[in-house]
Amino acid sequence: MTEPISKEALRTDEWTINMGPHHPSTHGVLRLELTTDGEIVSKARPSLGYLHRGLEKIGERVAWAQFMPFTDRLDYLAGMNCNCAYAWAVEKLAGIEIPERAEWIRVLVCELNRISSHLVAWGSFCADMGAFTPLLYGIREREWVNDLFEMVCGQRLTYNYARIGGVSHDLPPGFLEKTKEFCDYFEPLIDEYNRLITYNKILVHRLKNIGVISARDAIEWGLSGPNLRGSGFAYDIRRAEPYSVYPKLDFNVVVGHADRGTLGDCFDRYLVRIDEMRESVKIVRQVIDRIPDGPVMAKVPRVFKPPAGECYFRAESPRGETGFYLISDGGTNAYRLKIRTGSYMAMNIFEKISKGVMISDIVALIGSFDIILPETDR
Amino acid sequence: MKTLSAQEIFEKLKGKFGDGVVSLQTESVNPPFAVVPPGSIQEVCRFLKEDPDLLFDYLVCISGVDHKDKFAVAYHVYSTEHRHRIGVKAMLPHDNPVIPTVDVVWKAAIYLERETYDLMGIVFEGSCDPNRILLPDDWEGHPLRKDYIYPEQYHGIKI
Amino acid sequence: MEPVAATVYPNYDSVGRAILEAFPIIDFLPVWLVALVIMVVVAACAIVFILVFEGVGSLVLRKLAGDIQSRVGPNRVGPYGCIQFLADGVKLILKEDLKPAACDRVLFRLAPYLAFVGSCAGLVVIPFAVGMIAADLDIGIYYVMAVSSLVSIGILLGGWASNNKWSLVGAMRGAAQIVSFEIPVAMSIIPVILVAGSLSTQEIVRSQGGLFGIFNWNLFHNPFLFFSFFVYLTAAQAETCQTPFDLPECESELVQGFMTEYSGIRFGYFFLGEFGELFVVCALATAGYLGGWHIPFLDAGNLGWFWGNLLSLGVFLTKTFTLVLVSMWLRWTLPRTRVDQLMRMCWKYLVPLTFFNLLGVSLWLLIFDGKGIPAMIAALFG
Amino acid sequence: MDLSNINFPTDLVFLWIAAITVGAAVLVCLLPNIIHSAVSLLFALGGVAGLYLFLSADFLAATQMLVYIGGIMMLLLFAVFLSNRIQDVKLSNPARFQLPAAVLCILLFGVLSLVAVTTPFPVKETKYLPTTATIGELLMTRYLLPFEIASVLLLAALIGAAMISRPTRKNPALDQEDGK
Repeated sequence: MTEPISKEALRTDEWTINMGPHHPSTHGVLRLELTTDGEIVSKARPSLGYLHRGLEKIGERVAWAQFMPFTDRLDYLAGMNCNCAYAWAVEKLAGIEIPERAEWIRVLVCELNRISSHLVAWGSFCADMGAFTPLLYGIREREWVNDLFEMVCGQRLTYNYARIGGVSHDLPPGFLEKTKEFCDYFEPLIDEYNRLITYNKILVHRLKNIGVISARDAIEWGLSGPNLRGSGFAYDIRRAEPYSVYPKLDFNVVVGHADRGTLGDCFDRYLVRIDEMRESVKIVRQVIDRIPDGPVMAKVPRVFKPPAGECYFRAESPRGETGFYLISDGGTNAYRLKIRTGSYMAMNIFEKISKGVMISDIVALIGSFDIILPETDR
Repeated sequence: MKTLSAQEIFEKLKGKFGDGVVSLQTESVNPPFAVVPPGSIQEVCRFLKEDPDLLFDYLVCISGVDHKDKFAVAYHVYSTEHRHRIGVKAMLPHDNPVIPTVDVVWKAAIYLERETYDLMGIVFEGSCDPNRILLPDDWEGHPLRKDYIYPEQYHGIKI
Repeated sequence: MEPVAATVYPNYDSVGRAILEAFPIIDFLPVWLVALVIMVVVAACAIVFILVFEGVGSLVLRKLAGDIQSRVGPNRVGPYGCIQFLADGVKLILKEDLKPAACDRVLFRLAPYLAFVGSCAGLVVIPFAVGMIAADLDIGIYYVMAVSSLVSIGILLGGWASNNKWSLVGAMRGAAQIVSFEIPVAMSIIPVILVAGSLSTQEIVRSQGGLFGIFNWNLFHNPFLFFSFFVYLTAAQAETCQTPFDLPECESELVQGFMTEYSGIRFGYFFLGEFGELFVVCALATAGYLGGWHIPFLDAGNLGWFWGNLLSLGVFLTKTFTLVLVSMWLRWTLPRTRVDQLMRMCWKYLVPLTFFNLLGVSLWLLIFDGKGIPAMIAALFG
Repeated sequence: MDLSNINFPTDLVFLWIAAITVGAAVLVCLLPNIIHSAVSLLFALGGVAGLYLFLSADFLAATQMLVYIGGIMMLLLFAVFLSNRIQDVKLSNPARFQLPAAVLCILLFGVLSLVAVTTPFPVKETKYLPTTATIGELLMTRYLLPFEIASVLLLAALIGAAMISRPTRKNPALDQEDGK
């Protein structure tokens, strides 16, 4: 047979399948319009906005300090990071110096929250891949972090802990010891996770060579955080544009290194999160050792009016760069408050890399980007 | 790696475009903005990205600002190579806010521009995906404008 | 119509006659009625057994999941949650039986029954104990293969009739998967048939009795059979759609696959069918490889009717439930394969392996005159 | 039909199965929905398996189940799903050329009835004996050549079908994995 049957004769119709907004593994109310040829996806177009609450508009209506609780709702798995990023941004805008101890406390809670956020990301990613048990392991460890946060601010999910000019409360007595205990307990567990699931053959085969993003593409499409570092590009705002006390701390920027498949595939993004948890534990230990005494709140007037001006501040959140572009006209509330988030930019590249994968891989892609819908929709 | 200050970057822009860039805005602004006319935004951005001394390869954010009498579009760009950053700003008239797209320069602009169009109503001419993103396709108005009037209902649903 | 070979081929006529002779008091009843009553009673026993198995099994599944995932599991209904399954059953029965407006009503109702019947009909030839088998069919294992093909039809129709694209994707996956994995399952049980020289399940179990305890099991007969057992377990795990091969219903991709639109008792039928199939494949593995109801170093046939049956039943169920537990253990440990990887595994690895195994077993039987390794070792030492 | 001749339970079961078979076969032709026709065919084939049992051909009955229901029916359903608009539940099965078909059917029915009535069937006492061993022996001895030829034919068909339907891979990542 020289000529096989022409492709035209075996042409198949394409399907349009609606994935979400109510789907078990879209991590919230993400909706994807899939165009598939059987199981092979020819196009996956994200349809966002099911969780759009107009946070930017709210930011223009409420006083500067009143916006703090809304930042908790920006990324509910990493409320501390968003809290602190907003506080840093406003302080940069108003030129406020905050006490040394407050900076260290912020870094401490941010890194703890990075651990808990990566735990959920890791667990739910494994659950998407069909292994349900790691999710509950992740939740189990996250409970410990939540207990710590409950000690420090009385909340377990929406912390509202940072203040413009510092943090709301000093660390309670015994907190640092508890945190150290957590570090001692948690660090060996990361190896246990690796033994349990990371190098499981099925998982590796599900993730390697899927959703490959080159470092060049990742920068071009504006990816940030672990998604960008998964492509092997060592770019971490904590190092590239240092803020707070990060320059004084010793930690490595974790990058993907093509452990099993191609550089920049889902497995690399997965591993970056696992290894970042180690680095965060390292930072937490350093903070425990070196945190200075002193006040935790700067003098900030009750009616806070930053001078007119504009400021763009970027912080490294678990899901990438959280940027606040603040414009003040000298009033009690922001003239314009723009939030740039990592998950939103991850959705940008989704349509590009989801061409030609299978329906199962779509789930892997969503999981590997670790998107969270309040952050994309704001 | 050679980090340039905002002033140096602005000088380079000035040298390339002459009157094509208007001014450098540094007063109480972080990072400083190079203000350019809307028409030349594509060329300026392409130069920023491709010039070997600048290499602004990372588009951080696009924000639309409603200044009541006019709109501003602010582009924050960053160079992962040289680790310097700058803002580019274009002012648009309030009655007809149209600006050429920069998604031909950075792909990251696609979603950022869609969002700016959706919430602020600034039209990016030549965009590869000029649709709304966060709001429904048939939503009326652009909520982040200062003169936005809140609708009473949407398809018979009370808001 | 005389029962010619009643010993080889149990016939309800003959059983009915035997009972009539044993209890002449019911002499006024016709033979066929007695036989019919026996059939109904046996069928009812099988259904009740599978219901209880499903109930307790689901409870064990959830308790095991709790243990593995370092949480408690169901603990509200009854002490330690031990009658949770009754509550679940009541809930399934009482729940509204939703039908999508645009579904195909006839097939939507028919599909769960097909799946349920297909998986539970296999119980007929499961040799529960030395004298406990619903029908010792001469074509035993072949019969299981035949009726289990109904399951794939049920899944395919159920998924299609729901008029939901996720269901349809799940149904197509399920049908393709079950049809494909029937081949390695069948091919890896054939070595057992070769050794026993019969398709009858009871005969296969009997062929594993003897003096060496567990070394009479087909599992230790020769290396090929040992390997074949694990191929069978893997393929059976896939044929019954258990994790890591639960692609037809994987909740993280296809919502609930072909069952997405089912609720209430119709969902219950699919669920029952799944558990029934799990039991049947594990029971076949026990009967084929693990010596079935044989009590090590004890001849169940000599123990008398009551004790022989009771003990051998216990042994058989213990072995089978151990395999079921292994299946559940895998379910809570492993991630899920992708559909193309699954098919590749079936056609590129498992099928050739089973053929190779079949060849190996045949040659072994030819060369060593049907003797297994334990028998040869025993012969060496007299 | 003379009801007094009926051997009560056995013949009743036979009639029941025969009725299912014939009824389902009729429904295959009459149902408007092609999937419904296919499901009727399922019951018709299952009924035939039951009839085999009455002929004391247990192995054949199981084979009928395995091959026709597990294999052919499955293929048929797949073919219908894949060749029609699969999302559409209301697949129609239009009847055409009804008159010529009716004439043909009546003729065929007449011929078959004539054959059935006039053929002198040898009446034998049914013996419920296992057939598996006999079939196996015959396949391995007397009918070995036809058996092998059929196997080769099926293998060729299998490979051919796989060749024709093999799609060009769209995802290079999958190809790479395949190559390993």
